[in-house]
Amino acid sequence: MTHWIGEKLNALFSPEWAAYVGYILAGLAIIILVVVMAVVSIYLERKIAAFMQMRLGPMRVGKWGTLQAFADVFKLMLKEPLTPAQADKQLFNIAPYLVLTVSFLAFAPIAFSPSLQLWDMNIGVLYITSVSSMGVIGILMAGWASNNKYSLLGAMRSGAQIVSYELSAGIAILTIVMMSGSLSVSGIIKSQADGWWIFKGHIPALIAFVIFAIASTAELNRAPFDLAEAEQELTAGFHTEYSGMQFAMFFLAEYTNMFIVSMLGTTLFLGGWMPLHIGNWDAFNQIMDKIPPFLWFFGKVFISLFMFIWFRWTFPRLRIDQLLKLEWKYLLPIGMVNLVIGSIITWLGWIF
Amino acid sequence: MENIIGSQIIQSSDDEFIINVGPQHPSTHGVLHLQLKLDGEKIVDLKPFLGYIHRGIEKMSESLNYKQFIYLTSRMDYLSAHINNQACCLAIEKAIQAEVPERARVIRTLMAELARLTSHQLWWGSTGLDMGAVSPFFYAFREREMILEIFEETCGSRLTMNYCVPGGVMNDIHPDFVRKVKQIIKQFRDNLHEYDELLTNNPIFQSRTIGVGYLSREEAISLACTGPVARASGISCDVRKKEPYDAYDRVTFDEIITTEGDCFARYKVRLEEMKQSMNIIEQLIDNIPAGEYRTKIKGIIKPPAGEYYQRVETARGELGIYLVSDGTNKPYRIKFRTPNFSNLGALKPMSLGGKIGDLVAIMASLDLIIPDIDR
Amino acid sequence: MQQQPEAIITQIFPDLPLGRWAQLVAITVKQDDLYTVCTQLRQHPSLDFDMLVCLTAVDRTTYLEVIYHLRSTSRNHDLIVKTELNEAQPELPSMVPVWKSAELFEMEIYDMFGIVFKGHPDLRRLFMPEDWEGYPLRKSYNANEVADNYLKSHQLLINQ
Amino acid sequence: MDVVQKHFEDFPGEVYQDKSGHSSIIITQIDRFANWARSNSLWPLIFGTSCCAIEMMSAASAKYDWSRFGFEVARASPRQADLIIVAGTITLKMAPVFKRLYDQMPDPKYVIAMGACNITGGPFMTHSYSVVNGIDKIVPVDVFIPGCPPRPEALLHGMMKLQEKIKGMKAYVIEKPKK
Repeated sequence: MTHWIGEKLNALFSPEWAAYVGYILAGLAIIILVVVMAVVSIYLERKIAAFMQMRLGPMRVGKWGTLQAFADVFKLMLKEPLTPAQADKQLFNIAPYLVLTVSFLAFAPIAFSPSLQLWDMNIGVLYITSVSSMGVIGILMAGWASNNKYSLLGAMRSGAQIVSYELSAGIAILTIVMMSGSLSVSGIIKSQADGWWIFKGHIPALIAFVIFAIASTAELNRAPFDLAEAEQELTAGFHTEYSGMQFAMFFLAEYTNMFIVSMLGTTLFLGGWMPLHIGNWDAFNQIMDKIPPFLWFFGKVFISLFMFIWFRWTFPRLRIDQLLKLEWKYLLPIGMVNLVIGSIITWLGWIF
Repeated sequence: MENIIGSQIIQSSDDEFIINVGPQHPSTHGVLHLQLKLDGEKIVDLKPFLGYIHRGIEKMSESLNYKQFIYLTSRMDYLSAHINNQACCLAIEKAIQAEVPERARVIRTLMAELARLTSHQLWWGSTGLDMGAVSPFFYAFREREMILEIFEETCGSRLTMNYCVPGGVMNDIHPDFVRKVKQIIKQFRDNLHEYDELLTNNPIFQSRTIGVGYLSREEAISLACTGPVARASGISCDVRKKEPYDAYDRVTFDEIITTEGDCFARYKVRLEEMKQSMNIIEQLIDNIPAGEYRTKIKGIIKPPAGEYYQRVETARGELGIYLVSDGTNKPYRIKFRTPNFSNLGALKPMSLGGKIGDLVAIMASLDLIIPDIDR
Repeated sequence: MQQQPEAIITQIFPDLPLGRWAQLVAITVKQDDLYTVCTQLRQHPSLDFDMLVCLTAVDRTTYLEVIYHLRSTSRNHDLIVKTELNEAQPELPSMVPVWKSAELFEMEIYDMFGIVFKGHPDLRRLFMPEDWEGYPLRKSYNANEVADNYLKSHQLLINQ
Repeated sequence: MDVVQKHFEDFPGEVYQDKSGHSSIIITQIDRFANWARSNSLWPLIFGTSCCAIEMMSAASAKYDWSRFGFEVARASPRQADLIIVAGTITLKMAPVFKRLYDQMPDPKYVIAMGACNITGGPFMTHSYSVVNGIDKIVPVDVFIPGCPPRPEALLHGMMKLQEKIKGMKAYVIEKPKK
């Protein structure tokens, strides 16, 4: 797919112009992908939450409420952007853009299908984790700049939470990277040709998957860990003072981060766009290969998305000290031990 | 209990962080304004500011006659609206020594227990909501809507029912009232295990409520707490047992008393009380005595001069009515001793030293209704 | 069931006039030895009134009648303590050291009747706004069209 | 640009023409689109003072379910809400707080006065010394819903009336700055 566009561009422009136009097109494609996916996931979240709570969810706006998310986004665009009087103007306005651009950056190395990958760098996974950890700066900036006690408390809480859960998420990723031997996203996926890491890596991969799920939910400020914008305690947490389009950016960034984390999870544990092969049942494997690879990828992404939404509408919220106790006293030690076991197993080669 | 703290008030150093859990706040269920002095996330001092919903019901009752002021009380504690009206009617009947027929007594007790069920269901839903779990809120409203349907058929309105009248009840119960109540009680008993699965056995909920907001027995007595808040700290203060009124002397039910005194104990007490209310309803629903549902009371009620006192067990505690009459058709002075007013006093000793998350859990376990505090 | 503590009261407080207030045993106490009587009621083993259920006041136009409704959870009996205050400058000792529930009750009575409780930790208007004049529950207070000029004076009206 | 409103017989909508005579029919399309977006995603502020708040909760519950209209995103902070449903009495002490809440909301904001207490002071109209007799004295109100407390269906009916009102509004009113 990308090669076909490449020839078209080279035919039209001189080489370096073609490269620039190519980058702009790729950027546009990513933005459109993000907006579409965010709108779809807003709609999905409201519908799944509704069915879990015995009600119908949005029905009146589109055929089955399909246009509801569009109405929300456009309404937010048309709202009056308020900047509080004593707020720190520059910081206040930069924060949402920072949070959003950081979540866009992480789309570069993700492989949607064998031919559809923006930039196959050799340190893909390291790049994603380091970029996604910059989001916390935007949150702290928003919390501090809006000169509101509740948002300051919300920002402090989310800062402590994201920084500490980066650790166990990183360790969980490390075990898989160690097993597959390479940091680059396409390398990891190729290494799962003969079986997904979650099956091949048996015990350490399973433990790493559970730790990764918990840590990434905490990193997104979602579900049982949504202390940053705990509605009941801190009105609306760090984005209390934001209205209109700036609030929509935080809203969009939250869903984009959810996508990035579920894509990272599928690439590492569920074999990216690799179809599901079971041993030597070749008839079964042929059928599986009929399904195009990017459908496999998006199928797995939406399964893990459903998991995040499921967490949110079932669990009550943790207190800040229980949250940090869970990370430092439980997840980190288990992650470390799991890393050691994983390394021994890969060293001895006991992987299926 | 990890957060029992000394009772001395810590002097505030200069870097104290004062935030207003202001009149408009999602967790205050109304317009309660608390001023918190924080040291980081720990609560150092708590000061309630009330009056945001003070409508002067006691002053208004002095200019309304005896049949009119009863229906103001259902705007005080609107979740046990029926029980408030029942208390006023009992006080007036005691003042003019009116004879209430048996059928009216049983119907009133039945409706009171149904109102207690709806109140506890809404409390259970909003406890889940305060702890961050949104789904229990919708499961709590499922049975509540069925009971409200019954109220609507018999009394005409869902929330402020105005069903009690001095001398009995306004009109007879709906023909298929008995069938529907039996069906609901059976259905609610089957669904109660869902209540346990959703919140009670949830480890996160337990970790947030066990050991949080401890209220000792002596402190509860000295703060005059009543209702489930006091019974969770070991005080036996159920007015239905101490001074049975209406048809409570005819039913057997046990008063749930636990001694732990923390948020989870108050949660368990209220869940058990729902089961006891259903026992009472089942004992009464089959043998509603036939006969008159109201004795005819002449138009203008003029009780002889003097003071009258009546107390009743609402869903949140003991409601006391002090009626001072001077012989005219308007009460000279009325004092409503509302349960939430003194339960609010217990908020401060319980939440000092705790975190903001604990304050939300404690307020959910206290089940405060703010118009009941401000009147 | 509720027993009546008449026998014990007459034996411990022989000189206090005994009466009935709403079918409950009532003793009337003068303003200045109220505090000693209350602490005795609280600490005496056979009385043990450990709960102040309610504190109300009635404006009898010539005097202010303040009523303490006490209850003993162990002995299971109730008692009413009555005092009369003159209208001019009503003052009472605060009962907060004896019963903690008195704190909120006394704030409410101060707000509604203007009775000042000496020694109260945080005596302020509980229900009415801080800058409110007059005591609403007094018989002399008329409640009509107070709301509108409050709105006007605080520039809350929409056309202001 | 000061805009003159013109009426054409064969065209029902409002047509705005600026001085140079270009009639910008496109504006009516944007109006319709902007109003469609605004009316279909009204986010209410969590603001309930007394008994009407319980009926508002029932309207949000599974049986009456106002999430069919997309209202169920109830925001806690006034900055993100564009509809304030005043459920419950507004007393004198609450009036300044309520007015500040109303001013904190960003611009296209709507007010629903739910319950008799907010229309005329309801049961507390005559003899009470601390109830605001009708909140239209303090803030401009869009929809009044009578009842004490009004039924959840009445609240939903009021919300649909508000949606129709928004659809009829002009999305962009170009006001000349007052001198």
